This record gives sequence, C-alpha cells and structure tokens, in this order.
Amino acid sequence: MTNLINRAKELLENGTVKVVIGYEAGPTGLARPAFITDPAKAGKLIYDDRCVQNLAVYLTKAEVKNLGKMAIVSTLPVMRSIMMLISEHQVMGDNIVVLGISTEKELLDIADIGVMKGYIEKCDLRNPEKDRETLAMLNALTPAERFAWWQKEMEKCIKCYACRQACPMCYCIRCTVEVNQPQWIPVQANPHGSTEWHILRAMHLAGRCISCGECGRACPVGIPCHLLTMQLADQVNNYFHVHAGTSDNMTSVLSTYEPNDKESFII
Amino acid sequence: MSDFEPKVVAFVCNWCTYAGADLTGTSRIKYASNVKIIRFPCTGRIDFMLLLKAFANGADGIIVSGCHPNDCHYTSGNFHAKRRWIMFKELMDFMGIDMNRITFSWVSAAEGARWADVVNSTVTRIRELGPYVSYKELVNKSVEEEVKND
Amino acid sequence: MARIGVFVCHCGENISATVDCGKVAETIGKLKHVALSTEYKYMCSDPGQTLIKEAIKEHNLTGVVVSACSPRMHEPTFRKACAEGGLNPFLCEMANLREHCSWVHEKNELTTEKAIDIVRTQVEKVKLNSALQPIKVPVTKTAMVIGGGIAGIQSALDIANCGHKVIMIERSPSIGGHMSQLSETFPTLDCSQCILTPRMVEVAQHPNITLYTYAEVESVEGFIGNFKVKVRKKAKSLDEKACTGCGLCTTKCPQKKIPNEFEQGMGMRPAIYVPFPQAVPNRPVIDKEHCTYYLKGKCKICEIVCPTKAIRFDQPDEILELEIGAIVVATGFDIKHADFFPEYGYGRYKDIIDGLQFERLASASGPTSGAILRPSDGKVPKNIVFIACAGSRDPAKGIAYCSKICCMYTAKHAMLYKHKVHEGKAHVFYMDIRSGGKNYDEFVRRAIEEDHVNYIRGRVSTIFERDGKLFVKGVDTLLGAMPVEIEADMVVLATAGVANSGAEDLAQKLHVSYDSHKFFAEAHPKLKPVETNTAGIFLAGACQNPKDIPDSVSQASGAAVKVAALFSQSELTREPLVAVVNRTSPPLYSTCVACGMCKPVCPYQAIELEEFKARDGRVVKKAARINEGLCQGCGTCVAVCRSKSIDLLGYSNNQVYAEVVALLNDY
Amino acid sequence: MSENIYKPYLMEIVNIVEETPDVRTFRLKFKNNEEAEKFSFKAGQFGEYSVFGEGESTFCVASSPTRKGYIECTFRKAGRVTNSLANLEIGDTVGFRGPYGNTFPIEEWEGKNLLYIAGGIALPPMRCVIWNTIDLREKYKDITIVYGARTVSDLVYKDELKEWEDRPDIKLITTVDPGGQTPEWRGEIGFVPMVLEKVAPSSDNTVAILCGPPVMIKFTMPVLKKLGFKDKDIYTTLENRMKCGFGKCGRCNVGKVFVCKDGPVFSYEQILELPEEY
Amino acid sequence: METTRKLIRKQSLEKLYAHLSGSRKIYAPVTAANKQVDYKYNPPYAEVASDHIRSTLSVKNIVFPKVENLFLFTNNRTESTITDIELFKIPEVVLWGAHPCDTAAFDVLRSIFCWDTKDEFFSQRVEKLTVIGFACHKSDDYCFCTSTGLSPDSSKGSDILLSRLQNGDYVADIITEKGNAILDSCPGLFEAAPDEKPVITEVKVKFSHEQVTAKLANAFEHPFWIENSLRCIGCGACAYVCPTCACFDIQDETKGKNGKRYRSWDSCGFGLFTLHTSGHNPRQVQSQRWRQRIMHKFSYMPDRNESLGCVGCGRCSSGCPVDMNISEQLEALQNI
Repeated sequence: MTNLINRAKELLENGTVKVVIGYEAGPTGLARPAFITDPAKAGKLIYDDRCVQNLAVYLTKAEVKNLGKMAIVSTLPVMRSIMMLISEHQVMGDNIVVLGISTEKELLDIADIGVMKGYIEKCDLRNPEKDRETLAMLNALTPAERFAWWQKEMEKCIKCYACRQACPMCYCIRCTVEVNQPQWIPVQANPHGSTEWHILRAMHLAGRCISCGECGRACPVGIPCHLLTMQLADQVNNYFHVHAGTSDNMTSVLSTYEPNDKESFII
Repeated sequence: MSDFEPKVVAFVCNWCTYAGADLTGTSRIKYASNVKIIRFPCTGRIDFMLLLKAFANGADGIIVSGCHPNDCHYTSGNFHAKRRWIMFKELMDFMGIDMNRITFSWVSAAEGARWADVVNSTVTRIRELGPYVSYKELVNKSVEEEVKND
Repeated sequence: MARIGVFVCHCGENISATVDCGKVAETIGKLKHVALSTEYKYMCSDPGQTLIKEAIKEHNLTGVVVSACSPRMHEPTFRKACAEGGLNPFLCEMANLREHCSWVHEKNELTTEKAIDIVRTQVEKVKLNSALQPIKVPVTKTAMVIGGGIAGIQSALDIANCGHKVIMIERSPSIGGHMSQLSETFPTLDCSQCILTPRMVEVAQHPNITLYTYAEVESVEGFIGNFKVKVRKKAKSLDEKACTGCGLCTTKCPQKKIPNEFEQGMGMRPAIYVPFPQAVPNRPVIDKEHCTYYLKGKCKICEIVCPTKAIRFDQPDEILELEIGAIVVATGFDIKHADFFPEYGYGRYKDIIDGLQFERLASASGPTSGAILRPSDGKVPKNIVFIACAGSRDPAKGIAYCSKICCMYTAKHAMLYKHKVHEGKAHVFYMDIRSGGKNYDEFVRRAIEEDHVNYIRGRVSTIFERDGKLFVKGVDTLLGAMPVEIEADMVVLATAGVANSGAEDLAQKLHVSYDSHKFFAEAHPKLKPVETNTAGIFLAGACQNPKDIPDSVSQASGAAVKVAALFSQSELTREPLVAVVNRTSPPLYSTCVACGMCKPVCPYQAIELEEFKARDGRVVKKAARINEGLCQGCGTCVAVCRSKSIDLLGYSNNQVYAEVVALLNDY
Repeated sequence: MSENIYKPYLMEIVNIVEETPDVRTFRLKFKNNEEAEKFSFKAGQFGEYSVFGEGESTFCVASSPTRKGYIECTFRKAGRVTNSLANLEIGDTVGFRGPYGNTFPIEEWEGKNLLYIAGGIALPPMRCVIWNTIDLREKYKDITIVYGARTVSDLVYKDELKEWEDRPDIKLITTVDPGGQTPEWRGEIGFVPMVLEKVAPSSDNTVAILCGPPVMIKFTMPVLKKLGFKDKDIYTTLENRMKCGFGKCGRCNVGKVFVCKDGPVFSYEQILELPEEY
Repeated sequence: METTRKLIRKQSLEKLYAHLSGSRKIYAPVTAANKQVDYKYNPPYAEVASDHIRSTLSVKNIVFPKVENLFLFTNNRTESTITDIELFKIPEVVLWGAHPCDTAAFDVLRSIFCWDTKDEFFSQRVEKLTVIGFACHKSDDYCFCTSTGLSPDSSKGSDILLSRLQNGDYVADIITEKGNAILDSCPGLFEAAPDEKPVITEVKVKFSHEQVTAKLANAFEHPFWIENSLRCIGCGACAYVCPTCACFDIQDETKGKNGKRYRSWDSCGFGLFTLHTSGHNPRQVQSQRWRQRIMHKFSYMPDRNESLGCVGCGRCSSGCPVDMNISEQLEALQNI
C-alpha cells in the first residue's frame, strides 16, 4: 500500500498524470472508487480485500476523462478490461498509467502495455472459482430446470441497468435497449423484457467479457447475471481458444472466423 | 395436438437458400405450408435478436439457413453467422431456452429437394414438441399485467 | 403518408390453382394504408405492368407490392415498371406466392392463409422502404497493372488497346517475367522469347502505357474508380533519357562475379547490368548491393566510360503519387527452391537443379547457349532424372495443391533433353500425369512414345551419392511398389509453384485477401475468378495460383475486360442497397462509438473509422464510416453492431423487424 | 369511473399538408362531438400527440384558438412517433391529449407592436399566437414577422407566408441562409440575426416573440438588446423532453420550473432566472 | 382520528395475519435464500420476515407498479379504439410489515402524483391499500429517517403501527379508520395495551434537511456535484430501490392490432432520460443528473410539492454499486 501511495504521489507530483483512479475507504467502511488529483491526498488510497470494483469502467466516463491523463489501480480484471478498451479504440494505451496490483496485493511494475500483456499471460484467466462452481451446478441441471432457475431470477429484474453501467465493456453511448426504431427489447421490466435484455447483454459481451463479475455484483436485486457472460466466456475459450483481454489488439470472436470453426448443430 | 399447426419462420439468405427454395417451387416439390420465409441478403445479416422476436411474436419454430461454408456470395457472411449461432446456442442452452425449436442449416441454390426436407423435418419436429408454451407464457405473463398489483 | 398498392398475380393458373387470389387481394385490401389491392392474370405482361403504372398515378401510391413469383425472377421487371410509373423503384417489393407457396403446397385454406401472410409481410415492409437513388462513383480511367510478366503484359495491352491509360509497375529492371526465362513452351515447343519479346516491345512503345520498371507499390488508398497509389521508383542510378543502352558500362564494370538472377544463379553478371539481352527497357541499372562505388566509395568506372554521361550515383528513390481507377494484380509466382528438399540433396550435390535452371540450360541464350551440360563439370549428362511433384501435393510439406504446370514442363524438359542428347536416357518420376488442356496429353504421349522418356509412377525417397555418381531411389508403384534405383548424372526437380515473394505484403497494401499459401484470393471461386473481394482490383495470372501461359493470358484478358467495362462509363452506378452508419449533428455526430467490431467483418474493406475534429483540430469523436463505393450490401456489419448504429438500406432493422412481426400477427 | 388523465382524445386527420419533405401539418378533428365542444385552449399551449402502438410526442398546437372546430399540429420526422405520424393518411386516427402548459399573454400585449422572430421548424409553435393576434388584428399595432430557414424548401407554411406577405397590415420578412436560395427567391439571404439587425424594428412599445434553434437564439438576443428590447418584453417557448404533461414524470424540469406546467412560454426575464438546464 | 393503543400478543399476530389474508391479498416481506428480503403476495406466515432492517426494493410498487397499463387499444384500418383499465378491479391489499420510512413514502408519492392533477391509478391503489406498519427495532448506518423529519416509530402512512415489546408481543397503534375497521373485525385479537415502552432502535440525526434545502437553493453551480459524482456510473439502481422516486416513462407496445400504453419506472440518472430527439441533452453529464436527483428531492419538491422527497430509508446508498452514500453527501451539503 505504501508503494502504491508513493507511486501515485510521484505520478501526480511530476505531472505524469492528472488523476489517479484507485480505491479509498468510505465512511461505512466499504471501499469505493477514488479520484485523486492532489498528490497530498494520495494517502487516502487503499488496496485490500474490500477493493473489488472494476475501476476500468471510469476510463470511458466523460467527466473522468476531462480530468486529464489517468493512472489507474489495476487488478487483473482491470488490466484485461484495459486491453479490451484499447483493442476497441476506447482508450489509448499510452494515455494511461497502469498501477498493477498482483494477486498478492503487491504493486507491480507495469511499464507499458507490453509488460502488462506479459503479466496477464501468466495469470489464471478462468472464471473465479466460486462462479465456476455455480456454473457447473447450473450446467448439470436439465434445460427445463435451468429455464425455471433463470426465470426466477429474471422476475426480480427492475431494468435499472446497473449491470450495464458497471461493466467496463458496456461503453456504448446508445445501448440497443435505448433504440426504439425498432423497439428491440421491451421497455418493461417484466419477465419477457428482462429475459431478452439479459440475452442481449450476454451476447454483446460474448468474447468481450473479462470475467470480473462486476455486473452481478452491481445488481441491486441480486441477479447473478455475471454467470451468463461468464458461461459465454468459457464457451468462447472452448470453441475459439481465446481469453478476452489478453492483448491490446484483440479482434472480437464474433467479428472474425475460422473456416473450420467446429459446430455440431447446423445441418 | 393433431390440429396444432405450428408457426415456423425461416430466415434465409437471398443467394443460396432463398434460391434453393425457389428451386423447390420450380421442381414442384411439396412441403408443409407452416413455414414462411423472410429474405435476407446474407446469413451474416441475421441479427440474433430477430430469432427472439419471432418467438415473442408467436413462432413455434425457426429455420435459419444460408449458403454452405465457402459458398457465401459475400465470401464470409455465413462463417460469421456460424460463430454467432454457436454463441447464441450456448447462451440459449444455458438459459434453458429450447434450441430444438431452431433448425440451423445450409441449403444451396441447387438443393431444392433438400429445402423441402429441412422444412418438413422441422415442421414434424415442432409438431411433436407442440406449441412453444414456455416462451408464449413468458410474453403473456408480461402482457396481462393490467390491474394486478405486482 | 403511406398508400400501398398490392397486385396479386394469378400467373395464369400457376398461383391461382392453389391460392385463392381473390381472397388474398380482398383480405390485404382491408389492411391499414393499403390504397388498392387487386388481382390480375399475368402481372408481368404488358397490360399487367400498365395496371401498376396507372395505379401509381391514380392512387398516388407510395409503395407497391407485386404478389407473384420469386423476386429473383421478376423484381427488376416490376421495379422498372414502377420507375416508369413515376415511383422510385426501391419502393416496390415482391411477395413470392409462386415458388414459395402455390407451387409447393396443396390447394387448401392453409395455403391461401400463408399467401396472405406473405403478402402482408411485404406490405408492412414496403411501408418502411425509402426511395433510394443509385450510387454514382466517379471513375478515373487509368488502370494500374502490377507485374510485367506475360499476364501483366497481356492485360496492359488489352486495356491500352481499348483506349485507356495504363500504368505498369514492375519491380525488376525489366518486364518479361518468368516467361522470358523459358526456353521453349509446351505443347508447341516454340521459342518463348520469340513469342514474348514482340509483346514486351509493344508495351514499351504503346502510347497508352506508361512503364515503370524497378518500381514497387508503396501504398494504396481509396476505392474502386478512385485509388490513390503511391509507387516507389527505385533509383536505377541512371538518367534513363540520356542513356542510349549502348552497354559499354556493363562491359567495363569491374564487378563481374555476381550470380545472375535471370540465369537462376547459373551465370554471372556485373554490378551495372541489363538483366538479359532482350530486356525492356533495355537500360542498365546499378545493383547498389554489389557496386564497388556504393560499397567502398570509389570506382565510378561506368560514369567515366559512359559516352552520354547518364550515370547518376546520387539519384534518390522517387515516390510517384498516382490516381488510378482500377488495378490488375499480375505479380506472378515463384518456385519453391530446391533447398526445401534436404532429402534430395540439393545444394550438396551440384547436379541437382530445379526446373527453371533447366530452362536456362536449355535456352539458346542461356549460360550454356542451349547445351545441356551439368553444373558440376560441364559434361553432358547421360542419364537424367526428372522428379515431378517436388513439393506439390505433399501436405506433409505444407503444399497440398497441385502446381498444375509441372507435369507439362517436365514432359517438355525430357523432350528437350532427348532432342539435344539423343543417346541420353531420361527418366521421370511422377505421381499422376495431369495433362488436361488442348493438345497437352498428346504432348506427354509424344514424350513417352516418340522420345522414349521413361515414366516411372512413384515417389522418390532419397538421392544419394556413391562413387561420385548420383543415385535416385524410389518406388515404382505400377510394379507393386517395387524399389527402383536409378543412376543419374543430373536430377531436375519440378518444384512446387508458390506465391511470389512479397505477395502477402502487397495483398495487405491492396486490402485484398489471400489464401493460406499467400496466393491472392478471387472474389468467388467459380463466378468471380478474376475479381477480388475489393471492388476495382482484379487478378491475372499465377499470383492467384500456379497457371500455365495460356491460362494466364486468358485470365489477363478477362481482367482487362473487367477494367474496360468499368472504364466504359465516367461514373460507376451501383445498387444503393448498402450499409450506412448513422450521422447526427454535433456533439453526438453518430451513435457509433468506433469499437471497430464491424471493420474486420467486412469482406470488402469498406469500413473505416472516421475522425471528427473540433475547431481547434482536436479529435472529438470517432465513428465508423462505410464507403458506399465498396459496400456490397451483405449486412454482416449491421448484425454485429451492438449500438445498432449501422443499418442496411433495403433490409433495414426496422424493415426486417416489421417483417417478423407482420408474418406472425394478424392485423 | 374516474378520469384517466393519460387517456387521449381520439382525433381524425382531416387534412395533411406536406410543408417540406420532412415536415407535415395535420388538421385534426375530434371524433367525439361532446369532447370537441368542451375543448378549448390558448395560444402557446401544447399537447401530446400519439400514434397508437408507437407512443406519444410533444408539440405545440399550431392553429389559432380563434379557429374553432379543429386543431393543427406541425411536426418534423425525427423519431419513432413522428416517423409513424408521417406515415398516416387522411381519415386515420391519432390520439391527442392536452392542452397543457401556459399561454402567451396576448391580453397584456394589446396596444403594442408585435415582432415575431422564428427560425426553421420553430415557426409552428409561434403560428398559433401569430394567427391569434392576426385574428384580433385591431387590438395590436404593427405586426412584423421575421422568418428564416436554411433553404427555401425548408420554409414551412408556404401558402400562409404568401398570405401574410400580401396583407398590408403585416410586415413579413423571410430569409434563407446563404446558399439556400433558389433562382426565383425574392426574400432576404442571410441568417436571421443579421437580417433582423438590418431590418432594425423599433423596440418602442414592442414585444418580441422569439423561437428557434439554440444557435439562432444565442445570436439573436444581442441584436434584440442592441435594438433596445427589455428582457421582460422578449418571449420564447422552451421545449424539453416530456412524457406526462402534468409535472409528474420528472423529465422536463429546468431547476424547479416544470416546462410542462410553468411553461412552455417564458419571458426572457424568466429565462435568465433559470439554471442552465434546457 | 385519535390514536388508540392496543396490545397484540405474538400468537395473535399470526392470527391477525391469517384473518387479514382470508379476505384480501396480503403483501409481506420474505427472506430469500441469499439473505435479501423481498416482498411477496400471500406468503405463509412462517416465512414472513420481521427482523430485517430493509427490504431490497421499497414497497412503492404496490401503488406505483414498475409496469402499469394506462389503457388498451385496438387499431383497425383507420379507426382506433381505447379500452380503459378497470381500476375498480384493483384488489384490496394489506401491506404487512413495512417500516415507517416506507409507509411515510406513500405521502411523498401522493405529493407527486396528486399535486396538481390527480393521478387516478395511484389514488385508486392507495385507496385499496391498508398498511400494517412495523416500527423499527433495528437499524444500521445507512438509516437516516430522523434526518428527514421521520422516526423509527413514525406512524405516518400506517393504518396500524405495530411496535415490538421486549417479550416479543406488540403494541398496536390504531391510526386510521382503516385501522379501526381491522380492529373492529377481529376485536378478540387485541387486548388493552400495557404501559410498557416498545423496543425502538435509535437512528442518529445526520443532517438538518431544512438546512440542506436552504443551501441547495444557491448550489446549482457548485463544484460539489462534479467532485462527488465522479464515481457514479449512471445506473438506475438508486431510483428503482427508492420508495419515493416516481419518475416514469410512457410507452406503447402492440401485438398485431392490439396494444397497450403503459408507464414504467424510469430514472433521472440515465443519460437518455432527458435527451431530445435532436441530440441535445439538457443534462448531458452524470454530475448534472446526480444534482437533479438531490435537488429534486431536497429542493424542488419541498418548494413545489410541499414535501421532502426522501424518507431516509438508506436503500439508495446500500444498493449503490459504487457506494454513493446519500446521507454522507447531504451532511456535506449542509455545510457547503
């Protein structure tokens, strides 16, 4: 933590960056995103188990970008998000300083995107373990059971779009649900509208989800919608042998193809 | 169940399957009239959301068909579509939405008879599966909110 | 305001026999905004079309649905009729009641109901159609031919003879390509130089052709009719205008031991050289890598001896910026070098050569003036073994394809050898003899029957040396895989034809796709073998796959016709059924966020990211833009666009959505 | 049964005028006579117009309350509702609820000169009050209308412009942006603020009613100030996104002011009080 | 009406629940497997939660459903016909177990839905609603009802307010006629109230809402908004869990010729909430939208609707994925 604070301070002091995006402790003891612009306030930065939010979502937020060049406290999911955002032309790699945090909570020396790539390659890129267990549980059910299981979740949805807003990859300025010519997704938060919304969201993240689980965590009514995108992340790797967010030059799996892509259902 | 006439929508590309279905006609091969075709320039154009919209509007089954791999009029549209369907199918399976109701096929412009087979086998299958109750319920549950308090 | 006219065709009885057309027309007539719904026996007939034209005027129709046969049959007919009736042709749709309904179903209520569904769907669609205008793209009537081999030469001459300007780019100092290296050509055995040289000269002298040799494509931008090509004209160290081509410099150059590329390394050349006597242009270039002056800073003998003072040591490379309307890629092929086959001992044994080297040995203008002499000691080989399929059709070597020309040239080589060394023995190891083509099989038969070439069906496993002699070891599969061992004075490998060096790089510059072997990819394997998937770029010759001369020439002429057709009008007219990325006023500019997902899916490289700048020059927004000159309207980009910022005219999201809804719901 | 405030009147389209390729004017008649008789509105008010199945869209009533028996609205094809409105035909049904909002204080203006300044598609919200005051012509002194559009074809109400032009008691100045003119164009060429400056109407005993795109307002205000207009004598209408029309749905407020209840008509004096949120 | 206090024993409470659910729908909180508490219709009494601090969602959907049809219509060739929603069919509902913040919110909602023009949909639902409130014996750091003029045992909005005694029995304050009617329908379940104080949690006062309102009057341009909303990601969670947020959207949906116009919850936090078709957006960035949310509740509503738009339930803060803590911000605002 001291290393992190010192590094943040140094970056702000020598003008390398204008803002450091990290975590601070809120009054209720929760960690929350912090935007440090004053080196004297770098001491507020923390990094511990409470710091779970994927901060990469702020890299595309207009008012944060307006602050100037950014440094960002980056765990693996953040780093993978950054890779995706660079690949998709949303941020410029040389415009951000990555304050990498290892799984042991140590400050990493991520000099550039190349180093970050090397680091990511060495990491376990699978879905988090507890999610793997839930996925396995669901995959063991019959389709009808899975339908019932998901419908119970969908009934809870209030279409607040916290799942979308919390996701670093959902940076579109106009989401499909906001298109009304035609009205692709029913506006209503009813079982139909909610089911189609979650299908849409998961499909749009196919090959792009970096398994941070932020969508599920953000859901105020507790829908584990991250399992949808994580299942697809698994399948993307299964079919196309790709993990999202492993390079700054990724082509989405749904934007490319191999003539011999395997499937067994097209007759 | 015997008087159940399934509604089946076919999403096909202009260059292969649509032309193949034309050939079925030219060859006067008969098939079930439950299937109605919507023409697209290419399977690559077919948005996965349209499949859901078909179910939401009451389709009991869907056929998606285009050019065989390597035969795409636009070289690669069907390959992109293939990947899209792989992901879509995995997601639908995971959500428990019945993929037996969708036939994905490649039917070329020369395969008039095959088109009839694809249609007939799909209609037979959907007939056995019966009306797509669970999706209709999903939609209806949402339609009939009216005065209920929840 | 929507006023739709619906015309239900009986098609004689083709439709009305199974579909109750009257009921269809009546039911559809009750739909919202259907101003007219009528039936007629033959809509495509003159009176039928007149019916439409008059109805358009009478009812002030804003859309027409002709419910008849397949749109693949009569869509152009009815769109034209609508246009003649004063309605934008793209406001006309067809409902396919014949091929997709009456012909495939029995006569019953369900069939008529289906017909109604089909028509209703098109009615709902056509309400959302918009009047579209054909896209006009201006065309610069100058073609560029890349590559000066026989394919490029043929294309250039054909285009030039159609009256269009052609710029030919050749990376070596002379045009002529591989054909100029050949001795004789199959199946006629006429001299290659004799038939090629006049064409080369014609290129040089043609008023419509500008030739740049020793030049390469640097970059290509733009699109069909409007390419901007940068060409690097490498410095020849020579004032070409001043030089008379006297050749004095080449004889005086002190560097003489440079392996001659034209002779496939079997002869030597100086540092200032003309690649071969018939070269076009017949002007020397200085090979900077070997020139004493460039290497050591002194010499300049050529400058001293040059009678016209044409040598320019300080000449820089020149970048030409050219405006081009169409491009023919004719960059040819190369052969796999024999060092690819360690088992055959190429390199270790001097007397193992490849096919092109044999061509030079057999050529009257070659290093041996046409005598077949083996490289090691200059003796006439008494026993010669030709190995066909050296590399080709060998998936283990990574080349699964047939190189197509080897069977024929191996037969030719064997014949040439027998004609020159009458007492010699020629053996050919082969897998299959592929001699499809006019007079080709006869040619091979002649080699076997008249020239007694010994054809052995089987593969060669190894070549080894024993007591200063080469032994070729293989099997004869026609004799039940019997091992064969043949003593050889010389071995000629018919190595596989492969993509030319730099093909991949060029393909990327041109945005043309290429296959896994780096051969350029045609737009359609059957119906568009000459086109690439980038509009306005065509293929000629062996850059697409190995080809013989007649095939290359035919394709080259084919490509020339494509170019001429393109140049036949000053504007290119294209169907406006293209994808568009939405644009709105600032500060939004577009709902597109430039994620770039659409870019790689486009088979035509029609999508680029456009930058929007504020007054101070800052980039404030990026969004995808689709070049309507390139887009072919497949719509794959539309389906992958997450923010639905792309739409396809004619198959818009609104339209296809309305179709789905209309097909499944009663109104 | 109690009243459903979201239930629109059913209206029949009795006339359609294609003002420009994108702009239509509908004349709407109540299907129910009772409703027609009970209905009244004043200049400046707006309503929610709907296509059943597509939704509602907000625009001003463009006809004058002095013309009884119908209302008119003018809209430009822009979104889902206006696009589907544009597809409708004479005889089709639309929904209308309203009138909502406040009105132009035309009684206060009696005895004064009126200067109407509009740009592009902003003439419709003003047409109502223009006709209203024209129909009560004797109550007002000079009436001057300055109307500009990007091009000649973007000018709406072409027939009425002609009528106004021909009337001796109205001074009409039309203008199009440079480059937007046709060979036959006999009006002014130039942007509205510049034309206004050139015309230089007197601010003495005059009320200015200004409506147009933000950029036009921005450049016209200084001209009006220069001509001596006081903030309280300049009126405009605001358009914010609305859904309900009753100050409930939460969209249209500018600070604590509901455009749907307290507006849409504001004097410039009031506008200056508002936070920058419109 | 004069408030009367009664005793209702633990066992009688269950009987009361059974009695009420016999005649009408009952809406009560239930603890789910993942520990969150959600309201359900007619749950068995055994499942009804009584120890929770706050349910995930507020109970506003009982009077302002997340989706509510406004009318149905049918489109024919040129005609359209409208079918009214039969509001008289709205069932009688008993809300059971709601805390004072949630019950007080009905008044706040009324101040929006009926401030100028009466919204019948809302009014009818309120009419059919009987509220059995439960005073809070537990609270947490997110609670700040006392800062909004309420208290953990406020009877505002309840027809009967139950407060727990040490031994698990309850005292019942009968607040309204509706409450009285219940009392009259099952007098045997109620006994005379003891003179014992119920267990009521203590909720610290964090700020003075009057002072906040006063400060906000001139705070529109304050840098506070940007500084304190940088981490806001613009989701609608706070508005959707809020018991008093009432912004809504009106949309149409059709199937064939039949369709409906409905309203559904909306949020001022969404970027497209105020977006004009032209692309112009009066509230273009998140800080402006955050400002609107606070201003609306603490400045505009007191001014225009004569009620504070907040009841201090703390859901928006506890449900916020990025820890936007509203009471913390209000505390800061009263001192700017």
